[in-house]
Amino acid sequence: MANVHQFDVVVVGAGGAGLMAGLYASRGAKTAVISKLYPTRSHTGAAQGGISAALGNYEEDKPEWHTYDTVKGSDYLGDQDAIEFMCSEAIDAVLELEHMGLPFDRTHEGRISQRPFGGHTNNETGKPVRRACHAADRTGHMILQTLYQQCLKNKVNFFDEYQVLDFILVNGRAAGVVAVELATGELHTFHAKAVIFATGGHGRIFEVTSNAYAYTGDGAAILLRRGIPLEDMEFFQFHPTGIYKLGILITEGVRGEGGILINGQGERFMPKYAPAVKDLASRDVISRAIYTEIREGRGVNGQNYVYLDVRPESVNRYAAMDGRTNPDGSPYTITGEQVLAKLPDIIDFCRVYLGVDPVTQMMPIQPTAHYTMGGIPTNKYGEVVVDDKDTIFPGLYAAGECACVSVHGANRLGTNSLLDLVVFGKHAGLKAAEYAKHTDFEKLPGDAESTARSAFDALRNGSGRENAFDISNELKKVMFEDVGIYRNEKDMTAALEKVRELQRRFKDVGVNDTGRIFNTELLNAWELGNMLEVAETVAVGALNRKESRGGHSREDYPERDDQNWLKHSLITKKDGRLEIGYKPVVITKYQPKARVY
Amino acid sequence: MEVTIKIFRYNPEKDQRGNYVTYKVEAHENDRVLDVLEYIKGKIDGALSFRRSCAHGVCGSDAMRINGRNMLACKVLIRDVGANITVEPILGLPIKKDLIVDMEPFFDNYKKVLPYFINDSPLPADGRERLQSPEERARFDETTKCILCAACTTSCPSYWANGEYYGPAAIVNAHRFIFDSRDEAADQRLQILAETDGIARCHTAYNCTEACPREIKVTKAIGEVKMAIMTGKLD
Amino acid sequence: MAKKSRTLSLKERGLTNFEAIMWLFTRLSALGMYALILFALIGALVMGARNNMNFADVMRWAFMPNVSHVQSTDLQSTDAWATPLWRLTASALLLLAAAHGVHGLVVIADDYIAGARAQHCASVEHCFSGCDEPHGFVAHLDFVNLTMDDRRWTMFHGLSSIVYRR
Amino acid sequence: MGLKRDVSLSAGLRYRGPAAYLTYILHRIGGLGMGIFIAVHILASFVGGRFGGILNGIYENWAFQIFIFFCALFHAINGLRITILDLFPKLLDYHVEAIWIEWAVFIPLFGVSVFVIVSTALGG
Ligand SMILES: Cc1cc2nc3c(=O)[nH]c(=O)nc-3n(C[C@H](O)[C@H](O)[C@H](O)COP(=O)(O)OP(=O)(O)OC[C@H]3O[C@@H](n4cnc5c(N)ncnc54)[C@H](O)[C@@H]3O)c2cc1C
Ligand code: HEM
Ligand code: SF4
Ligand code: F3S
Ligand code: FES
Repeated sequence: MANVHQFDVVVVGAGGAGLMAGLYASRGAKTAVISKLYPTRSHTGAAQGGISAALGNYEEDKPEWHTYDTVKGSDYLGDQDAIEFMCSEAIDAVLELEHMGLPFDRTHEGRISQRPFGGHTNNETGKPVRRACHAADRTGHMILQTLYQQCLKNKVNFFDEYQVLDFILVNGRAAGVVAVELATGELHTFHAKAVIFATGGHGRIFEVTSNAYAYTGDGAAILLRRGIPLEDMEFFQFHPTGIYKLGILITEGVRGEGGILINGQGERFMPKYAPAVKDLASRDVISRAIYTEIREGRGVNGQNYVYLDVRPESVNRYAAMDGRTNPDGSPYTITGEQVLAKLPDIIDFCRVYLGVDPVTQMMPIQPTAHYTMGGIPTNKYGEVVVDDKDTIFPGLYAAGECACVSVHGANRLGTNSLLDLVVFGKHAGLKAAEYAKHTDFEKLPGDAESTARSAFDALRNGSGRENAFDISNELKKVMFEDVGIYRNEKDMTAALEKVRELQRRFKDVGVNDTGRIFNTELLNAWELGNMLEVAETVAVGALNRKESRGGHSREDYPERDDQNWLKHSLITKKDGRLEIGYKPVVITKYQPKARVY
Repeated sequence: MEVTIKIFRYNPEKDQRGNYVTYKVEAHENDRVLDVLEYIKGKIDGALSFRRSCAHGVCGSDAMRINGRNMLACKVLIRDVGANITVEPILGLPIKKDLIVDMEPFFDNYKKVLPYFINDSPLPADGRERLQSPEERARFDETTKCILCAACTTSCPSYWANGEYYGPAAIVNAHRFIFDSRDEAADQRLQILAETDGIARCHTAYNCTEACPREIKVTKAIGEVKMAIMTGKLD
Repeated sequence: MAKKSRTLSLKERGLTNFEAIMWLFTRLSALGMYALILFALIGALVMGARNNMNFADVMRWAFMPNVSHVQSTDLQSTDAWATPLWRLTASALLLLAAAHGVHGLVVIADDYIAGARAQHCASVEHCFSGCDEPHGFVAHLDFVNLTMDDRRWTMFHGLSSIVYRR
Repeated sequence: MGLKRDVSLSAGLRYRGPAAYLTYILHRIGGLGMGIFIAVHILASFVGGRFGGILNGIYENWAFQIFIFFCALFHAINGLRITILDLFPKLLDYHVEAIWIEWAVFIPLFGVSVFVIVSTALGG
């Protein structure tokens, strides 16, 4: 064991959540941030639309409204204590980002500019409210850059391009992680008192996705193997507007700026599904609406897509019809230049990948797998909790998309994820540092690296009868088609069977590259193992939950069933089999009621 | 359509030097070059190594030389480059394996220009945001787009000649702070950039601007920094 | 949002660095040379060069308003060119061009020649000491600057030695 | 392990840069050409004698005159473009146009000069 490093706190992942945790942990403890990508390559950088906080820079807004919207958006599955906590911390969190230098767009008074986003409303009028603080359409990029810059300024220790393979636990407490250094292929053991997971989501298990190649669910899979449960894995968000076939995201900000959805017959169809907020309904509602249009034959040219229209003349026409106004009461209008200024990256994506200019043409879009609501169960301080009684696992923390606090419940509202990263990343960092201060290192087991090494050896020595690329594609296809936006017993049973078959076939995958240096083939194969593991939990969870709620819609159980299913599911792996348990939802102020937009 | 793609290969554990291997694959004209590389890696030679993550041009992982020019493999389609493609690693950084280069020298240069917000004055009394007008914000908008992909720096003849040159990416990131009305360390950054390995090494070759996948006017940003050093004016 | 219109002093903005100053000097000397060349060209034409010289010689005069250049053409008298005004113009142009050119060569040398490993070969003096007044003077000027900094000094040694790529 | 940072001149020259990259290369060649040859020329005049005569012979040669005139003219015109764009970075938005203008000025001027030099050489 040549490569052993000792840190009080080890953060796995350097996206928004990991950097925030690293920044705060390093103030109180010796901290390392380990990431399989250079920090600035993390997927937080892809986030476009904004980060929510009831700053009220344009119009009246309150954290309570934000809380209610989030609870409603979550289809009442979110834990209300955590949601309230997040929404009340939101204002300070966003201001703190500003103080760190984040270049938000500005109002004429010089304050942070805000835009409307799906599901965020003025609770009194029910009209959309401007709550999403934005930096053009690259808010996530600016958050990621700003946090990385602050980490450099504060001399946080980074281990870039180290991929974590295993979590070490001793006597039921965290003791560190094992990682492989990509550049040399060597294993390193990070001995730690506290470990924070912030590894992001697992959208790559679906065929059409807005997620990065790196989104393979490493953190969730590693902990699942180590006996930690995963919460609400059946809930996955499909974003309504991804670029047709490619899945690249077209931010909801487009609709925030007045864009509308048009079906193959040239009609605006959202008023049918959400009469009050129309194109700004919550994501699950719109994704289902689009799918319904397509299934009923109203896709464009009979294909699987509809149009998103942000051409100024359309925007202005429909804005006038809806009676939308500017804060000063004048009618809302937009020009081509304004579209360009507010959505430069979106325009660029459309031009590059579609050859379409959104200022003069409509964009072909289709729902795309977007966000992992479920994940590693934590409380509102980022501490991992392992059962229905919220028992804390000492020294283990999680934050960001890989965690399930749960503030997003069955469906996340746009802009709430970036907020989640910043708020819970910070608290996880603080808690971990505090914990480390009062704890001693557990003694490392002699064979800390053995599990990771044998996983690698198995892949290196696999028979090679199966090809990882094929398995991966088959997995993505079956997950997208049968465990996607609409789900039913029959298809999901078949899909689960397929996933398990792929897991068996995976045992015969062999890696050709025998080298150590940047053996990306080996690492990708290992990631595929994680995806298969995580996909199974998603399918099992979805098959088990016999109701429709938020992002989980079952054709055979189209109604929400609070009587039986107002509870979180917890999936645990025991002796290679998944077991399902449950945990109550925390309800404080808002009793569940029908969710209409 | 059939695409002929010639890729620079180098296996540090076997080869003394790099060589080129040609592959013929089926691809659609709307496929990204990255898709073709993924396909080759998946089906033909798993050892082919390159970096990638977001697959839509926002993470900066996959800058490489495609048909002799720096681009992001995920942001260029087959229809843009044609059916005969040459893919090589970016120039001017040590090559680790195939298309993977050592990014450390690049990030080291980036870190030299104090690429972080510095303002030690007290926060506004109400604890709210530091005010900034939309115009002041627009002043440095362009350079906030940088994703640190290194396409610019590794296209710069001055950087090829001399790795000590901080390079356009570092200057772009300095620009982002120098012209931010809220930042207070413009003078420190200008002093660093006025050093021997700073702006004086830029000879307006323009390769950087052409290479930037984020369409940042890199040369212009450098020009503005140069004039800030020459005149001392920060607007 | 009070607009802080700041102007930084030379030191605050780092314009004390040799390379940064020379960057500006290169541009300003370029403009200076343009002015002088234009002046010399007009002067030559006014003095009737059109009648006495061919096109190439006019150009040569414009770029190098140096009496010796007139001598080598078949003019009857070079007196008109030997006034203090033209001597001054010639010297100024030579001065600018030499400083500009020498610095330019140093920049190129710095790019393509590694200083530290260069052989100890013909030094600056060998290259320039044989020249007539202005040359020697300018070369010396730049030379003084060069010797101020170790790195540039060794670089200059490399200039006339083997080409070595870093 | 790994290949060293190694950018040979030829690898650099093969980079497919924009129009300004070509002018950058030519500007260097021009500056270098002038710098070296003017130095040698002066040296030759000073040394004099047979050796100097040979060197000066090269200078009088019309082909060489075309080369050195190319260096001087291109360097001067391109240098003016660089100077203007450098001192007014706002104009860098128009750098493509600037290069077109530059060639539009350079080509006729250089063409006429080459014609004059060649015809003088042939005639005289
Ligand atoms: C296209 C797109 C647009 C979005 N827009 C918005 C928006 O407008 N508003 C909003 O609120 N949310 C948005 N989201 C969601 C939000 O961006 C993400 O949920 C969030 O950025 C996740 O951050 P994170 O810190 O959890 O993970 P990431 O930023 O993805 O970071 C994960 C980190 O973990 C590391 N890692 C992973 N596995 C390992 C391993 N095995 N070993 C070591 N390191 C590892 C990675 O290297 C990376 O550094 C968007 C998401 C997408 C995809
Ligand atoms: C009107 C005349 C001239 C103009 C406008 C001019 C302009 C310039 C400019 C602007 C540069 C800077 C290039 C850069 O750093 O990007 C430069 C560089 C240079 N000049 Fe000149 N110059 C002129 C005459 C000369 C003369 C007479 C010589 C030779 C004695 C010369 C030699 C050089 C050299 C060697 C360089 C360095 C080239 C490089 O860095 O690429 N120049 N010139
Ligand atoms: S300036 Fe452009 S090319 Fe350079 S690193 Fe940034 S994004 Fe890449
Ligand atoms: S390519 Fe290099 S020389 Fe300057 S304009 Fe760009 S940094
Ligand atoms: S993969 Fe992210 S920029 Fe290409």
